[in-house]
Amino acid sequence: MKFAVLRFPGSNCDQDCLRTLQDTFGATAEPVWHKETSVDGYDVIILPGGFSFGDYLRCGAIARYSPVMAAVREAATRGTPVLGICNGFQILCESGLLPGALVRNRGLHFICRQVHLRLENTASPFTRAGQVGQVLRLPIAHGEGCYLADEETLDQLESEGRVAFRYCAPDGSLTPGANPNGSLRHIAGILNGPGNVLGLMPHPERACEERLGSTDGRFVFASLLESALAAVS
Amino acid sequence: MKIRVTVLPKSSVLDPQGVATAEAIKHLGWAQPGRVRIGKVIEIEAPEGRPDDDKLHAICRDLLSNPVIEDYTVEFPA
Amino acid sequence: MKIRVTVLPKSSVLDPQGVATAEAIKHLGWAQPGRVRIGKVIEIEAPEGRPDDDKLHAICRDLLSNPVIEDYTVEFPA
Amino acid sequence: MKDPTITPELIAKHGITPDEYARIQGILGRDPNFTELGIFSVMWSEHCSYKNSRPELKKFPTSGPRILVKAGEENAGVLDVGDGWAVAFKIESHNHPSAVEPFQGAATGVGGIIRDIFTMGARPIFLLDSLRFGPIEAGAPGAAANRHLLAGVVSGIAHYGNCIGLPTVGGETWFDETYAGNPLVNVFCLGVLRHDQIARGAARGSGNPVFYVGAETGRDGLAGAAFASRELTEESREDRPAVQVGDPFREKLLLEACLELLASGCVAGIQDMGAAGLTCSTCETASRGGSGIDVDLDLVPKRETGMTPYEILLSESQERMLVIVHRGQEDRVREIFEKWDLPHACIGQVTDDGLMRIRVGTRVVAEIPAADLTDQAPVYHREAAEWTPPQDLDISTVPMVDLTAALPRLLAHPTLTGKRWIWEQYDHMVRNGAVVGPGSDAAVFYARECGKFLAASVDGNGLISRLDPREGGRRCVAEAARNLACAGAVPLGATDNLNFGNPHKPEIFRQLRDSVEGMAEACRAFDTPVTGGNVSLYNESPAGPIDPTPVVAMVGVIEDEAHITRQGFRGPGDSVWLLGERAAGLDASQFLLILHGRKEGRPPQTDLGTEVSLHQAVRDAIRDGLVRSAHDCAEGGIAVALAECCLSGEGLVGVEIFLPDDERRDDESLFHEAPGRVLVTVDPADEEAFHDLATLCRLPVRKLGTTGGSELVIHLRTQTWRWPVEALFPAWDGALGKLMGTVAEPLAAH
Ligand SMILES: Nc1ncnc2c1ncn2[C@@H]1O[C@H](COP(=O)(O)OP(=O)(O)O)[C@@H](O)[C@H]1O
Ligand SMILES: [Mg+2]
Repeated sequence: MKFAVLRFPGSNCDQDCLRTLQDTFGATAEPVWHKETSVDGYDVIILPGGFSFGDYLRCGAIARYSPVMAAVREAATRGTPVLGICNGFQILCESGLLPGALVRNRGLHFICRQVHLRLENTASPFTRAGQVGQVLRLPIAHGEGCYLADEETLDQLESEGRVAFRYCAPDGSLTPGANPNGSLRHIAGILNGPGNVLGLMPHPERACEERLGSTDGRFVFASLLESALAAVS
Repeated sequence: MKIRVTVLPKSSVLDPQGVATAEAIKHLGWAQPGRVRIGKVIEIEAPEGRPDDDKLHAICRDLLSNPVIEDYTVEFPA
Repeated sequence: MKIRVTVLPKSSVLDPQGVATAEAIKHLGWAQPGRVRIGKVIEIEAPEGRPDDDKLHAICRDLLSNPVIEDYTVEFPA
Repeated sequence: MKDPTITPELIAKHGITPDEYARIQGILGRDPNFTELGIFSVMWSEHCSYKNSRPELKKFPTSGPRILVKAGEENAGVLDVGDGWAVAFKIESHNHPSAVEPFQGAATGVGGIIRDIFTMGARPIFLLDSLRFGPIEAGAPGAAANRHLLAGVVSGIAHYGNCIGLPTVGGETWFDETYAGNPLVNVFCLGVLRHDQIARGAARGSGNPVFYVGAETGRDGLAGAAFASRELTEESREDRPAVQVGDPFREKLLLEACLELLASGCVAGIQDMGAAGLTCSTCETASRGGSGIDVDLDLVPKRETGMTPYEILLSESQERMLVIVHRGQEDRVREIFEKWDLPHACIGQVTDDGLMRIRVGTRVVAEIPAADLTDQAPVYHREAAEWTPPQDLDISTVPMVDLTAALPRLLAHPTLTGKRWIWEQYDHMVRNGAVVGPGSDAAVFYARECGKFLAASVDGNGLISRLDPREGGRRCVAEAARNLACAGAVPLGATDNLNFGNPHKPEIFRQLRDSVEGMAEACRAFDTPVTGGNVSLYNESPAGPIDPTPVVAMVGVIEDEAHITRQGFRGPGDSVWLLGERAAGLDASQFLLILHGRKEGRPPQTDLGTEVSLHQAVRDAIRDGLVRSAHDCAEGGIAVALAECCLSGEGLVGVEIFLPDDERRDDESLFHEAPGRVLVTVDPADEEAFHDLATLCRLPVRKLGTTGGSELVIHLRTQTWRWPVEALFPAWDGALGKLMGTVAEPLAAH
């Protein structure tokens, strides 16, 4: 099984993703430059965090036009799992692969801290190794992570079970204080209709080693590896 | 010629920066700024003249603004 | 009434956003946007009318813009 | 356009003295033209030439078995960390630009120091920041302006560091009226490289092409170097063009391109264009290479039209590099620059005539012997005023205050309070290396490139330096070393930032001299050579000079990951020990300053011999697995240090402490700032072993109490003070955020 980690000018979590996949999971993972026009031969595509094109204009607004994104769109329609982390999530929203938008944090500041998340969906290839309602501890690091969408879209996401993660208190409750950026309905991560595209603001790749304070991010990559096995068998 | 595209958050979308700025304005001693909204202005020099309307609006809609959260207006200041 | 303050980087000052945006516009198929500059627009509702000019300009100069790197203009759209 | 004619006024405006002008005439054998005058003025500014401080800097220890590149040789020093790996690190100030435009001033400061590091061929991996501002508490004079500066500087550092993907894993932040109108913004960057990857900033090989790569040159930042070497007057607020706008995105591309380029073996020499831009980079590379350099300004990528040679040469546009390439490799080089979408041009070549020759097409606009321009720079031995040592504080003049109320007040004071509001704005986790991030004595970073655990801390104490510069110098070095020891690290080397007022004033020069001598003495004691640093003089506002503020950043290694130690209590049931017990008065303490508004007294003197064995003892205890947590007793004394231990761990932990009777007043016993003290927690099962080890090192050591419960309890003689940790926490953790509210994002920033 082979992971592609896209590399846009300004990506800065690409190395962290590659190292985590290779060192922690012994998986095959390769960087793919944004000027590439194909992602054939990759089983999972990751859009890493960072500041693609400096996040100028709007986060992800310029990256969505990189040549590689056409190939990503195709792969997504073919059912290939596509994971957008932080800036990757923003790019997926800008390019319409996921609904809604990510805007300036309610508190106006960039925030880097560990937060608690409630896992809401375990049907996807990214989350199958977890349990619904499970509370996870993952870091966030963003200035534009406030998820917005119109009521209809939100209701649809809920009714179709496409909300994957919500910001919550350590006990799993959705207290206002547990929402770090003002995201509507505490949304931290969502899936597309078919469930093979996930975007989330928190950084699972930063929570895969004891020494970094949490290993709760592992299950995302573990799920993907599991899914792949399930797919071949 | 010059093209000026103004991009503002949809009125349905709350604008925390605008709220904070309204507060700051009050601190500076003007009690009634009312609602303040903050957007972007993009000034394009367009030395060779502007592209046809479809292209121009495509650029505004797909690149310069995000229809989910923003509206844009185009002006051609002298 | 409505007050619109437009804040743009001084022309001698580097505008990285503008540069990146000009490039993106070219990728969208318009070859000659020329120089693109990106600034802020602040729309103030001012339901009770505007403050006197000194106060208004103090607000623009000290809060809404940074005279070191930006210029501002004030308009009163209908 | 026509150049202005050289008049005494014009010469003076360039900050060049008549003697210096005569020296210039001597070097050229003629009068300089306007462009050449500009070149000399920036190259001979304090910022580039260190003309006022060089004799002092020579006092630092700069050599040692681990030194691969010495201080001053290149853009940054390089230290061996073993297994063929090395670190390059340096600290830089951007005080004056930040005073005028906090967001961009701080941001470009970060950009500059990062370039210094990757110019050495190193991959930058983390940052530290050391900040000083005027008071921000409600009601304090100028609080609003100071908050604006703090907000702007922090978001500027965040903007640049976060975007380029470098974690800011530690720092320090102080607030005092002395910095009102003249904030200090010092940023440290560290990078890793293999010994064989060290790059040089020398123009070698006559005929080798000289490439310009990076941002186009504009009029921004014009003559910033000269700017940084002048006092801040009301006018310099009008000094508009001296502020530059940074582009972290461009720098990220430049960084990746340069490292790829250096790996390709095409590079003969490389130099960033920092202060004095094109001027400094061309003449320094030529001078280092013992060669000449010939550059055509027509070929320089420009952002604006109609720029004069003077403007092009003195522009400080950011994110630019000068690269000297081996002849024949031009295409390979262009290929790499194009991959990274970077503007670039071959603007000239290395020559063998020792001249820095600047042309516009075929017209020569400046021709100066490169070596003379750098080596013949004037050196001043300034006059130092006599020093009258401060009086010991007469404690009877200090009214007793309610100490139960005093501790929360100290913990909520901006200088002593938790700095989460600041460091949460920094992406301190990117690169997956911050094993100990902000919030402990020293940061510990896992450098995956070389599998090393690097520890770093940055410290300075303007109050102590004001009262006793020599002790202030010793103190900041000792504290940095102590912070490293508490993390379990062995210090390897240091970099310093000297923030002072106008050295022409004998009083200020004395502060500079004594501070350097104190720092040098301490660096020798800890065997930590100074690998480089930065001098920022003329830090004066209309209100006068700042308190002398030398800052030192120290770097160390932890051989075994298991030895990484934090400051917070780990849980109930551990016994608390004080290593290096010592009594002192409230002289030069934050207690005296914050609660009584007095900058007074004779600071307790650092005993370097004791410090060295203290640090060794802490490390040995850690290596023997005896230590659960370790925290340095610094600003705020033992009471504040204990509170920090209760509040900065995984969860809140109480403690009951029995302080020895030191025959001092209660406020002295709780809040004096005698150096050389470390709070250590030990598993009761290990107490004997720990005690033996400490006595073996001939260190005063005493058990103070046990962790546990929901309160911080301190008994002294018949007195007992109790503070519920639940109540202390918000005061310490939330104070800064409360003060800053949400006005924190200056609109101009985005
Ligand atoms: N400007 C800053 N940026 C990042 N971290 C900071 C900053 N200021 C303070 N910190 C962090 O807050 C903690 C306390 O700082 P300080 O009081 O200087 O510690 P110490 O007194 O032990 O040196 C340290 O971990 C330091 O890294
Ligand atoms: Mg400190």
